[in-house]
Amino acid sequence: MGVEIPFDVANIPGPEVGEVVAPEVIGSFISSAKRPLLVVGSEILRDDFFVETAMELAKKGIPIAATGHSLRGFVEKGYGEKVSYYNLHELTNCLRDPSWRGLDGTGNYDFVIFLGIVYYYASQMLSCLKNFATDPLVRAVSIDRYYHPQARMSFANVSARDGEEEEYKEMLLRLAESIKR
Amino acid sequence: MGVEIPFDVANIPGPEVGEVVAPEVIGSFISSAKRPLLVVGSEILRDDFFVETAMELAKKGIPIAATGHSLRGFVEKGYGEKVSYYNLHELTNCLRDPSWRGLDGTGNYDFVIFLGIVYYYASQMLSCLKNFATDPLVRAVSIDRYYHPQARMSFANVSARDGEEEEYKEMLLRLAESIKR
Amino acid sequence: MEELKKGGIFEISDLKNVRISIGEIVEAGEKEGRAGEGEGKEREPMGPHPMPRIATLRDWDFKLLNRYKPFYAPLCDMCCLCTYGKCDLTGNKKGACGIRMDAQHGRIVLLACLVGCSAHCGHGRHLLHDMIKKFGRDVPIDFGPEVDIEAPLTRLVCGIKPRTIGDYEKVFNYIEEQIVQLADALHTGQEGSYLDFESKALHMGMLDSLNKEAADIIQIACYKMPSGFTGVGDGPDVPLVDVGIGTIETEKPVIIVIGHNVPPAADIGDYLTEKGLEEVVELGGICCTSIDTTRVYKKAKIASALGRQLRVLRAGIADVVVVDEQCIRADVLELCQKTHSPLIATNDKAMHGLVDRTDDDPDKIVADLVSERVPGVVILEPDQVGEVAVRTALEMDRKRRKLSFILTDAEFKHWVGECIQCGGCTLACPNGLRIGEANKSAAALGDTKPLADLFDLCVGCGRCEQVCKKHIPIVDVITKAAYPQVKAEKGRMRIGRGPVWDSEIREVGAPIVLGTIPGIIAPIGCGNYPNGTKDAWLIVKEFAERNYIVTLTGCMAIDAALWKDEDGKTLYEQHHGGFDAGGVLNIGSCVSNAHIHDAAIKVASIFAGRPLRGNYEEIADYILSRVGACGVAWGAMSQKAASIATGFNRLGVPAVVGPHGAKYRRAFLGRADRSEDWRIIDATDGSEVFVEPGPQHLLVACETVEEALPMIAKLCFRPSDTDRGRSIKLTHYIDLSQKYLSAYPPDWHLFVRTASDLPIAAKGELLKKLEDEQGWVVDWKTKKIKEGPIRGYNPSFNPTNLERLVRGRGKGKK
Amino acid sequence: MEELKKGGIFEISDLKNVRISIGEIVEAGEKEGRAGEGEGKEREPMGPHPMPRIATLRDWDFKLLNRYKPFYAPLCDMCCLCTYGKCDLTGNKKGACGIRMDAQHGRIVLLACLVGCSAHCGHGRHLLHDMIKKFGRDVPIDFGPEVDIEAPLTRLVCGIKPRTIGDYEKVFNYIEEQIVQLADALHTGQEGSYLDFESKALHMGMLDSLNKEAADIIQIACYKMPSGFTGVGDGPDVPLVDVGIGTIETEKPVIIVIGHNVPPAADIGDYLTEKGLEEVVELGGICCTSIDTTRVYKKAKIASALGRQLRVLRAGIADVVVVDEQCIRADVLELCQKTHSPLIATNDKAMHGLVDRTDDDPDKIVADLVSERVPGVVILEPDQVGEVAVRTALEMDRKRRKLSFILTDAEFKHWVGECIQCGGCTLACPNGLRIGEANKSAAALGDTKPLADLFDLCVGCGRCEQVCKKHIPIVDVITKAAYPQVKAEKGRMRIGRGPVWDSEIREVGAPIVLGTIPGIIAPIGCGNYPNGTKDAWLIVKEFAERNYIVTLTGCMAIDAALWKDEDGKTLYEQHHGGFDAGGVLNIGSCVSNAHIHDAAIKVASIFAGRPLRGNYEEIADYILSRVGACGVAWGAMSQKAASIATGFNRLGVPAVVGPHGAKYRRAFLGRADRSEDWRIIDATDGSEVFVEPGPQHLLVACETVEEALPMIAKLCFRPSDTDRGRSIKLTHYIDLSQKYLSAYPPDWHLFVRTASDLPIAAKGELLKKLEDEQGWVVDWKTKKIKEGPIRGYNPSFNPTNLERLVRGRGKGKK
Repeated sequence: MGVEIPFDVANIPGPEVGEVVAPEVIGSFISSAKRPLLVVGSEILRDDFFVETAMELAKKGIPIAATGHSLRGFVEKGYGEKVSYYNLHELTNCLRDPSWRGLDGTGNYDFVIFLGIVYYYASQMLSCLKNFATDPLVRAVSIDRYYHPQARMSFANVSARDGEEEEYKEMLLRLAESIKR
Repeated sequence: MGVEIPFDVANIPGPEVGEVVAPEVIGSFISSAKRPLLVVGSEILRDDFFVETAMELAKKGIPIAATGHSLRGFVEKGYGEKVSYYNLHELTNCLRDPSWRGLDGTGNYDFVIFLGIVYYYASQMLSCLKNFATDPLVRAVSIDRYYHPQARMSFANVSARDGEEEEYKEMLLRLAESIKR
Repeated sequence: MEELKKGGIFEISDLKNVRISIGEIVEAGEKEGRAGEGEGKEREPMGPHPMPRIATLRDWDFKLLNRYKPFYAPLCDMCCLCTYGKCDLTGNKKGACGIRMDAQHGRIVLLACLVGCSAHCGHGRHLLHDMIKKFGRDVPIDFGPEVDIEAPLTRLVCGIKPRTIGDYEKVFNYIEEQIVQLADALHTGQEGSYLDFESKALHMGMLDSLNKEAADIIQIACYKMPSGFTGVGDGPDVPLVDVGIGTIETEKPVIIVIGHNVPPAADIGDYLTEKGLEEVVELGGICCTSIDTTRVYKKAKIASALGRQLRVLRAGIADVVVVDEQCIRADVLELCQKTHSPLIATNDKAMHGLVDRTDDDPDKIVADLVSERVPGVVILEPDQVGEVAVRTALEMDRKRRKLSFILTDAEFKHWVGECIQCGGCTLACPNGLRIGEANKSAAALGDTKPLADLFDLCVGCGRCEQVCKKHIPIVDVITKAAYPQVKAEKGRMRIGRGPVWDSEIREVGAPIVLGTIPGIIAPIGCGNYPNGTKDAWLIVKEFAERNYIVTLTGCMAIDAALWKDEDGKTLYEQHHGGFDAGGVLNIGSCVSNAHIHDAAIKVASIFAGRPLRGNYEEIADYILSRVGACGVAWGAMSQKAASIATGFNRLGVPAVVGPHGAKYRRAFLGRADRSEDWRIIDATDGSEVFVEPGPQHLLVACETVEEALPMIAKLCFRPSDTDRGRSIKLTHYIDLSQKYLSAYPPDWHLFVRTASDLPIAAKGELLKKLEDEQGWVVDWKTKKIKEGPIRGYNPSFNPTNLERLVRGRGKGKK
Repeated sequence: MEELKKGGIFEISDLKNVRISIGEIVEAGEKEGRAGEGEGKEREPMGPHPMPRIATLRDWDFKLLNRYKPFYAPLCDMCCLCTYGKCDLTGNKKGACGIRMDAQHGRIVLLACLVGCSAHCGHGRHLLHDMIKKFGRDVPIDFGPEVDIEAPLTRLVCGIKPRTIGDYEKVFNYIEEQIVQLADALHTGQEGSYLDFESKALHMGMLDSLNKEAADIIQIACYKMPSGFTGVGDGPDVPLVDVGIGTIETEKPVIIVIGHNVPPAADIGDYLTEKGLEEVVELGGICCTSIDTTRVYKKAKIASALGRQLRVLRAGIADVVVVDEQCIRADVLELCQKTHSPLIATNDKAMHGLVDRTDDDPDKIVADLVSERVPGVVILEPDQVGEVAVRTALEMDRKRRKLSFILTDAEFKHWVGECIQCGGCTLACPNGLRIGEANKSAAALGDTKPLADLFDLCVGCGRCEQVCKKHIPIVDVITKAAYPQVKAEKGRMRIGRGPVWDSEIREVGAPIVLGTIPGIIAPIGCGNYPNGTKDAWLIVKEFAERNYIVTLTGCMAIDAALWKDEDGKTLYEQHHGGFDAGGVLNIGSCVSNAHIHDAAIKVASIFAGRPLRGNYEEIADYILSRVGACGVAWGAMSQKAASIATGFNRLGVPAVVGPHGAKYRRAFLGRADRSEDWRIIDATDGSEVFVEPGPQHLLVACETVEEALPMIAKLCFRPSDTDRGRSIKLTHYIDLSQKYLSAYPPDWHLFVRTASDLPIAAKGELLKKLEDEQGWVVDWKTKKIKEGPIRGYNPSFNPTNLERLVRGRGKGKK
């Protein structure tokens, strides 16, 4: 069990809850992942920084699936061609299927990073992956400013404190920096 | 949230789960409690030590409610007159009622200690107290060899390891020692 | 005996010492439909599946489930349904009974649908009892010249043409039996396969659609609600009504009715009319009871949808609150007590521990309520409610006139100052609203706008207050900050029109099936919107302006009425109310949304001439392949919404839900990348055809309204679209995607079969894209596509999923 | 018309062009009971509450709920029933809909009862359809000379005397309608009061009792199961049957039937009989279907109760497995595939994703099963099951003969050696069994006894295997260690006798009400025993030996039959089977336990002459105050157990459950220390009397069987006990307490009204204790109590909780 309160306080799924980890831990997992995937949601649109961070990660070779209407942010930055729009439900449904061919037609992913998705929707999709994407294992983690018990690993809540946004942005920068690919 | 696995692994009640504490912590709470009560169950009968420990606590002024068929253990030690038989359901039902007059007719309790009760039955009664005995607050804790998330405070699981019984007995001794009343 | 042979009415109830053995009791409604016994041209022979049982339509379900495979997202990893448990099923482990996570989730979905379906059935049956008691069994079901097929679902599922409301007794007998059979399957140790649980959920959904039709037909028939009569005020021309908290004239005595079952509210209306008090007493409502009240009492108003119930009650505007059943705040009694609003509970499903005073002397009841000796009473006889409610309201109004429950400025200041920004409210809020920040603005800067802005984002649940360490009445604080806008909340909507007219179907059947009316969009159901009620308005607006037909019911119909354009007009005022391109129809309350099913069914029946009676499978197959309809339950919250969506799905109608909808745990998602899932039969010759993914999903959640808009458009594609229809649908799909996602949809090419499917205005550009991005081969001279599409366009394509419908194959085969 | 006036049978179904308006259809069963229309002495006028609806008996419920206040122990602190949630209700907080933890738990209890009640209703209705199809509507309900009151609950609740099975259609119509009304109340936004949820749960429980009676009566009538005929083999003298895994002759082809609905198994029995294969093929069963199979087919055996289902399947003894509905392992298909046992699913509630082959050619089905082209099939027509099952078993037996599924010695050694004592299995085990330690003994010391000892403690759920990191087949390991004892598990039980005879009631009515037969103990229901099945045996033994009447049904009836005394005799062999002091009765399957209600009702009706028809409240009041009956559901596990217990409770019968029962979340506990709760009326003069707490609880859990035994005895006290009866009850209460708790019960004095209430043998000692410990005043000369008791003993005390029953007050008043 984790030691953090879920961002949605009643979001206690059961015995297995995600670990709260430092950005660098996720960074090192991404570094060693065979096929990582970054899934972004509409909340990234609240600040250019998040779109840019996602682009930063993409430059390290992590493909981006843009869910919700997040695509708009990338298009505005002239990066629309490099990301793929997916509905999150559709995408998660594909991720749980080992035979899915992925965004590039070469196969499914082993490490999935959620960023900027409405909390409870993200939580449900993380739950699906935790419970059903186990053979082979798809590790799904959250790098949002929320604690996500349904993720394998998650940042702690940084949303309820003063100066949250700055702190959170710094965490994302640390994450990006720690990825060696 | 706690950091220990419930003894019954799926026994995850929700956002509020009991803290895992050292025996001395519970000891100090008992020491400062206005009206503590020790509730023992049938599992104490598996070793004289537990009956004796309960008697030890009783001598420090903590009344004993003997549930299940635990009374038998006290009777065998000639201590039957000093403890009160109660069915655990009945007792918990009384404990949640602020107007209950207690074993001695002088009132309800503020700190209730569970020992030697079948895990899941104890857990349910702890849940009742956690959820409904809140005004005034009745703190219910477990000093069993199980982690009880439904308790306010609980020992960790000591049951699954080698030498468990000895370790557990030592914890009870430390508890008894730490009580100053 | 002679007399008998001649026919006529023959009363035998007086005879004694006679035993008549009746081989079978043949009632009027049933007899005429018996195969081969047709009495006229409109009599249909019975179809293959009248009153289907659990296994009857399982083959159809499995077809749907094979293409739209259930997708599960557990909200809880444990099962706690028996005392073997709790069991940890994380990672699809088995529990003590042997069930795995996937089947357990099928079971939970069935449970949700059970509760939802039972709510409508319980309501409908209850209504039927009350109406038979009041009006007799023989109230005719006659909806006027415009509605010949009065009960499409009843005919389709049961094979019955109901003549009078009494005929619905056997319909409810059938539904109740089936519900219990399905509930049985929830017991520990039944199904082990999620597919069978889902087939049962689909069966439950179908029963629910039937429930709703039954309930609405009964109330339309008895209360003469709008239907198919061509006078003014019916059908497309139903009158407008006031909507919004601001429309309630609080200086008058105010009665607020809440729930779904209209007879008590109708009795209040009758009493007011009878006593000439229509201008004296204000009758407003919340949720579906309010919509239905406007269908029976002209002066009724709609205070709000579900999402504002807590705030309406807290505001204390009600001098009396009357609740019936469903969607009532569970703490309604506590809330009413705080504002000295007596509560009258009128339904045995929600009695709130109050004393049953049915048949008691109204004088005594009123006296007890007005003196507040009791906080409320139960009155289970609807016709006893009106007098008590009105008289109590009149007296309470005098007592309560000096009371105010809106925070004073000083109180407001105090409370916002108390906030320590601990964030507890945010963690408790279903939408994670940053209340603390807003409090801070108000307290530190005197800027109340952030708080006021929360008013519409808030879904009105009150969980924030449960955790506030400072006991701040957060809901009241927000209401206070937003009070000017709350008072100004004055919308307009059409009253529920009920059935779509057969004549309308005759007009639009072809354009719908051909695709030239690009779709029927049905925003329905609850109101826990992810981003405020304005989303509801936007959805309606986008599609109505694009000449889709927009049919609303329930809370979403109410919420969409709150918003206005620059000219101060609501969508109901801007758009016509006919079932035709660009129409914005309030069909009615939740139970009325059966008429949306009915419209789709009538397209198959009236336009395409498919037989109706006991022929669910064929009609559903028709709708799935040809009727571009899409439900939208943007705030879907309750168990009813789960069963409603599932009922639409079995009939072949997809639905889009908001992000909270992911918490229903199950979606039905198609996979565009698996061509094998999109094999369909051409009934013309029995050949197999691989088609484009239309509709791609049966149930899918979108994160934001911006994402939902193109998704809804996408789910209107059907294999049967003509090229002209397809080009229109494609136009809107691409346009909505560009407008809200700033890009072409990645899959638009999947829906292109031929160059003439392309929107004419952009044909060249699109052909170029197909060539460049998809590698299709284009003959630029003829502007034709030579290679690329999944299939070519075949105007005579006759799509079906049912082998037996191939021409020349046995119709009788299962 | 002349003909009609003369009476007689008159067939009108052939007439055409005739419309007969029938004022009301009066069926045979209904007519004779109409008030004032009695045709003979046995015809009762209709009571006040025929076919009660939700609110009808609410006053009675509130009386019970006021004394036995609902006690809630949440198993989960959250609500996840709608997508507003999850909501955290910890500490009785309110959720988004306004519901608090207590009401939410009332709701969860109602949900459990709904599922349980629906299981029985779904089963009963299904059975009725099949029986009408096979035998027609007119199968008479005639249970012979010993059972005149054939359907006490049907008469009591519905006011109907059923003449034929067809009469049950209207009973199920009633039940189904009510179930759906109650399910409606589960929807978000209905009740806010836990009391109203509990009243609804009690209503559900009552409906469930009626369901069970209906189902058992239908099957008794159709299959001519034992009832009230006085030939050999009926009633008290029903034959004995083999019980236990060890009794199945595995060298023969073996068919194992599992579930609750007997027609498919009956058809197998018929087929075996018809083909003369009774000695060739072994027909064994698990759970209630097995009990009911022994009631229709003499050679059937009972392999096990629910708790051993996984182990029987794993052992692979079945050449064919036939499942119907309820309490089937959800993974039955997976288990069957592993042991190459074809599966035949015979019920639409549990089809396990298999293809429906109903009406298909048996040759083809058998061929597909035997070749294992399909792992199983669905056959929904019971009369098509026998042939397929038997022929498949015969063929599979040949194929499977060389297979064994018990671990070899080497495998066993390997697996116990794999164990790393991580303790994961213990944390996963519902009973926390120390499996690792036992493995260690086997691996390190070669001592397999600790593992073998786990066999009976294990409830057979298999959760341990789901978490074992070493993938040890723990269930198989334990079975292997215990194999000698498993093979030796050969018990005997009486086949289900069905109804208690009216003649028996006439004999024991007085002693039961007077208390001289100290009680009726009813061990019923599921088998997840906290400490092994031997507890079931001990409970029966203690009470049978003390001359209580012990009536068993379901799994507990089976498990109690596994154990023997030193002479090798089971309790069924040691004790007579009559409903009289010291009897040990197997009443039958779960649905048969309605006959235990019926026995209590018949005491009120036959012995006390209380009217039955539509008179539930009065009869329940009678039973609560006078009939010392107590249910025991020691292993209670399922939703059915929840509704069964709740049904007993509404009728005034308390129940004791094992410690797992605390996970049902709700208990009904009385408070002996609150004298105000024990106010009762003396119907003789209307005076109020404060009485001793009898029965003290309606639903309570005990931690151990040692605690349960005196508790059960205590719950047999009734205010109406005579002094002689009370002294007998007190004797056993004190004795059981001394035997198992080593002490006097702390509250025994509460039950003493007068010196003659005291057990004669210990009278002096007890008087002394009353004087010393309780401060009572004793007149030692007369050996009388002068001061102390709650009340004195009044032989003419006529206890009731119903004001209207006071002599001279209006009977008609509600």
